Amino acid sequence: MTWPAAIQEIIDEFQEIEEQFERLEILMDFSDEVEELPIEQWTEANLVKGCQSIAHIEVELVDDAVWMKAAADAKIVQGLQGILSIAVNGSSPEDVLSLTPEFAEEAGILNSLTPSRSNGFRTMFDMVQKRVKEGIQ
Amino acid sequence: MTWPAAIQEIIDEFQEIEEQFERLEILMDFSDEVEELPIEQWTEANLVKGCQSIAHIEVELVDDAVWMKAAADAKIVQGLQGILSIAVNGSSPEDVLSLTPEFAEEAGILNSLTPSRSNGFRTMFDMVQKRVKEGIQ
Amino acid sequence: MKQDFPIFLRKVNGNSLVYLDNAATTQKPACVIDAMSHFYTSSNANVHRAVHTLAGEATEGYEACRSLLKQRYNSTRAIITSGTTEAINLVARSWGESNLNSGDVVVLTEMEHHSDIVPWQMLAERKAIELRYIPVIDGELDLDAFDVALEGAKLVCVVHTSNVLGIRNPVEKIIAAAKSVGARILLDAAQAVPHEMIDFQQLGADFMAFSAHKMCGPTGIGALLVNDTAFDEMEPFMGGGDMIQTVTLEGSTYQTNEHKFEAGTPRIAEGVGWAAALDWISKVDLQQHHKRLLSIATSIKSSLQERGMTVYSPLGPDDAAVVSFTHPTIHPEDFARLLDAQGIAVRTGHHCAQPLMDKLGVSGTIRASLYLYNDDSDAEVFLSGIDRVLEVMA
Amino acid sequence: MKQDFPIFLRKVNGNSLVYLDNAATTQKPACVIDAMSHFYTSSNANVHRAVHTLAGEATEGYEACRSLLKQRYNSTRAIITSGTTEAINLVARSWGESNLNSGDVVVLTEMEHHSDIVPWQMLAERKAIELRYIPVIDGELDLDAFDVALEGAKLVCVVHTSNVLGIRNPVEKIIAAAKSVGARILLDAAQAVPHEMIDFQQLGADFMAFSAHKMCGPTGIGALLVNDTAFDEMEPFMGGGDMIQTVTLEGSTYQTNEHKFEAGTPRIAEGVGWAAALDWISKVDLQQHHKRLLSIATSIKSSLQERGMTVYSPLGPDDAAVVSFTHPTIHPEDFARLLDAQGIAVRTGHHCAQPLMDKLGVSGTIRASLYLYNDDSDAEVFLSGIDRVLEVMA
Ligand SMILES: Cc1ncc(COP(=O)(O)O)c(C=O)c1O
Ligand SMILES: Cc1ncc(COP(=O)(O)O)c(C=O)c1O
Repeated sequence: MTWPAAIQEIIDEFQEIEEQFERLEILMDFSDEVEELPIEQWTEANLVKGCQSIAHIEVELVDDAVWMKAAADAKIVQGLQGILSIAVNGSSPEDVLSLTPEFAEEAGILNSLTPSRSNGFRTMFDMVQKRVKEGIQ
Repeated sequence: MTWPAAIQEIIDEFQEIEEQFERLEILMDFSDEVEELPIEQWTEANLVKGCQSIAHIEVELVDDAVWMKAAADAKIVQGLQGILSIAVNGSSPEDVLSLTPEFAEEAGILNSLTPSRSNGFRTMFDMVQKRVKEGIQ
Repeated sequence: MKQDFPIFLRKVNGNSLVYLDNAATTQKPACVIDAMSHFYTSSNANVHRAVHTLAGEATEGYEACRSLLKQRYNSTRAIITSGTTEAINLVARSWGESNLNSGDVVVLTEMEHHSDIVPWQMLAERKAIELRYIPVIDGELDLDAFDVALEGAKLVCVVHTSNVLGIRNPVEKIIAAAKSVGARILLDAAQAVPHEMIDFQQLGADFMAFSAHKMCGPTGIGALLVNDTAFDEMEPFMGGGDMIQTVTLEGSTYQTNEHKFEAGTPRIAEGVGWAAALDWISKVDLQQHHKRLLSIATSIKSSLQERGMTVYSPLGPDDAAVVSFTHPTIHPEDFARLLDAQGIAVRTGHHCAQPLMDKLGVSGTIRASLYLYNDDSDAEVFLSGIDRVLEVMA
Repeated sequence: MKQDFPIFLRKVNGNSLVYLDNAATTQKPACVIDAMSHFYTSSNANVHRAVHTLAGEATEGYEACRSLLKQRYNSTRAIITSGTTEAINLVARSWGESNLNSGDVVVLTEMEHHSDIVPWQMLAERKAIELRYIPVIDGELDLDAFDVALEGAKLVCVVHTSNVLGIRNPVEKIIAAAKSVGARILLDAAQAVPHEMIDFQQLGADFMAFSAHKMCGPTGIGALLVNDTAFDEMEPFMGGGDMIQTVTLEGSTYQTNEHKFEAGTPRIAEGVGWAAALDWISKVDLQQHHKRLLSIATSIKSSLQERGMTVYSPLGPDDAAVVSFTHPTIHPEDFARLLDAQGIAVRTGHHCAQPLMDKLGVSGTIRASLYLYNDDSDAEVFLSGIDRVLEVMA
């Protein structure tokens, strides 16, 4: 599968790392990539359900490009949000809707975070796509 | 373990037989040994509980000797009653109380009737001993 | 197919096992047994709300069972229970308790398993609802009586396929009729899912209960499928861990998905085992086996009749391969024990359906019930086993 | 002891597994896993009311579990359930529903697991009973408040050993006090039976609930011990097969022994597995292991405190080896994931005890809970794992 360049870079970065602990360290570094969702905008609607930490995700369309804002109290969750931001920010809604969460698997991010597979990254990924879909309708 | 002669004979008879089907045939032959409990005397109290077939057992003391009467609609259960009759009839209450149901195991009767181990022969054996105990008190 | 099932390597009383007690429970293929062992030796952990690797694997293993159930039976909801019985009790407590009121009518049939009678009798006592039983006439539900009984009914509970007689009831008609009066409908599918594919949404029932152990899965687990409307009408049944959202001393709020009805540590290894069974059975052509087994059962039936026995199973084209019979003089227990002595497992008794027994006018029957791994040779051994019994007893 | 547990052969994220999530569920020794596989490959059948060999073996295997439970815990009654949660719900429905009335008082504690809170909240809604919670002060139950709360109490429900803090409550005193006012008493012994021997009759509680999976047994099975007096006060809970004596269309009569509360096909393979676990654990000196594990836990506690963490577990001499802690800045989820990356399994969250969390003033903790197979080397790996996390995060 071919991915957009930004995503491919992330995949490459993770694939180079052997040790899971180091992978999580890198993942947490991605938390810097998150544009923070101010606490006033945390709502029930943008809460990431089923997550152990408190996490929120909001998506906007700016000039027809997707922009994601997010926040999470756990740094690893914030790191996942950072990667998601890189994957979607600035893309057209169509491009975002054509994405699949598999890239995280390919990068070894999902595998390494098995427990959250069903309710962590995927949940957030699905939320973003759902929001985008609502936004373009 | 040494058993009363009548019981030892039964053990020997069963041990000679290899095939389970034949063992059951012999077992059914013992149904003749039962002194029948007339239907008017079938009560809730002498009903053998947990049995698939309808079976009753009553115990009397005649001249200080134990006498058992019984009835069952299934022939195999009646056969078990027959063996039990041989084991107890005419014995003193003390002798009956000193018996254990293991002889049926030694004979291969219990083993062969595993499903009823907990609720067939043992139940009837226990009933007899209980009745005898009550009778001598 | 027998080679998939390790139990057939064992001898019973010196004979190869001929297992004809499948309506009680089925045997398990090696892949199911191995899946559970493998779970315990490599992924065992408690599920949900944990972030370590084993817990994640356990959660996925357990939830995979739910996904497979939803997929296979085309249902939006699959609540995991300990079996059919708990699933029906769940409906009685979660739905019945809060949606039925004094004087409301629940329609049952005389063909029900005790598990689909007693919960309703207990509910009737608590809520003073009225129970109406559709009579069985010549082995068939009296559909005319059903139409009458439907008057004012709020719920209809029907066994899809009878465990005693193998009869597959006309559930499509029954559902249509129940729906036309606005009644909810519960299918006891314990004997149905092992034998035929069911599209739950298309069939249109509101609830459908079944057990894993009757379809090559493990003991201790079953499911209740529920459609979205009925699901929203259900109140929690058991309280505890995993089914709550928040707990304070003042009160609690509940999960909104199936977990709401799965209090406490779930049947994790059992879920993994059932998932393996669902996977295994998805590769089996149930329809083809149904035809094959029904034809074996039919020939067993005529052989038994030739030998003077009464056979109660009609064995119509959609019925399951279950042959319930009695002998005019030989006691079922003697019969079954003499068969067991030859390695043949059948069941005797009332089969948890005493009202049906009363209707048939017997206290019990001998039941030979067939499943996927049974074949012609089993029928042959069974019949020659019967002959040996008759030789000795008749 | 680790060699008895095949799971320790596996690697987690490239590291040997250090399993410290035992309060959630324990690992299973090979003999337990094998017993279940063996059952499925050689004796699998449905139990009760059948006369064939497999059914007999299955019945004996299942009933052996009950016998072992009665014997080990010195109880005249052992009802088999799907776990602690179902056991407590059983008490609420079978005993509570018919013995408690509007205005009656049930005493709970703030330390209870959700499974011993929610069923009572649900019952309180149905029956308008009053719930009183004994406060926890500095990790201990406030016994003075308990004496006050007892006024008019009909039932007292107490967690014997806390799953969050490992605290072993003074159940002897609590039982004596409850008895003195004539209240029945239920012990949630989910975390107790894994750690200490309990003589149920001598202890004098009326009900005691626990799960197999927390004491090296399989998932999907647990038990409720009941004394004879309380047993006679219980009405049936779920209806269905196996719990009845007779069923007619007009009504049913029930079994008089434990089967009365075990509707439907029971957890057969699970019973066989639990019996193997009970057998295995009967050879273990729990008291000696308790001392050993508590001393490991105590040294873990001081190491954590030295590193600036808050530890909530008092670890008194009778407490279980459970260390619940938080770090001032690192989120529990990050902490747990970074430990998991090193093969170390701990649990984070509210541990199904939100009221206790509220009391502790935290939304969750990280919990390391030890069991028989844990040893000093696990503690070492755990602490160096912690150090690595701190290096990166603090
Ligand atoms: C103290 C306590 N009570 C009750 C439970 C519930 O046990 P289960 O989930 O096995 O029903 C647990 C375990 O989660 C527990 O630790
Ligand atoms: C038709 C039917 N309904 C319900 C049940 C009860 O299933 P379980 O015992 O698995 O709960 C059975 C099986 O015994 C059955 O055959």
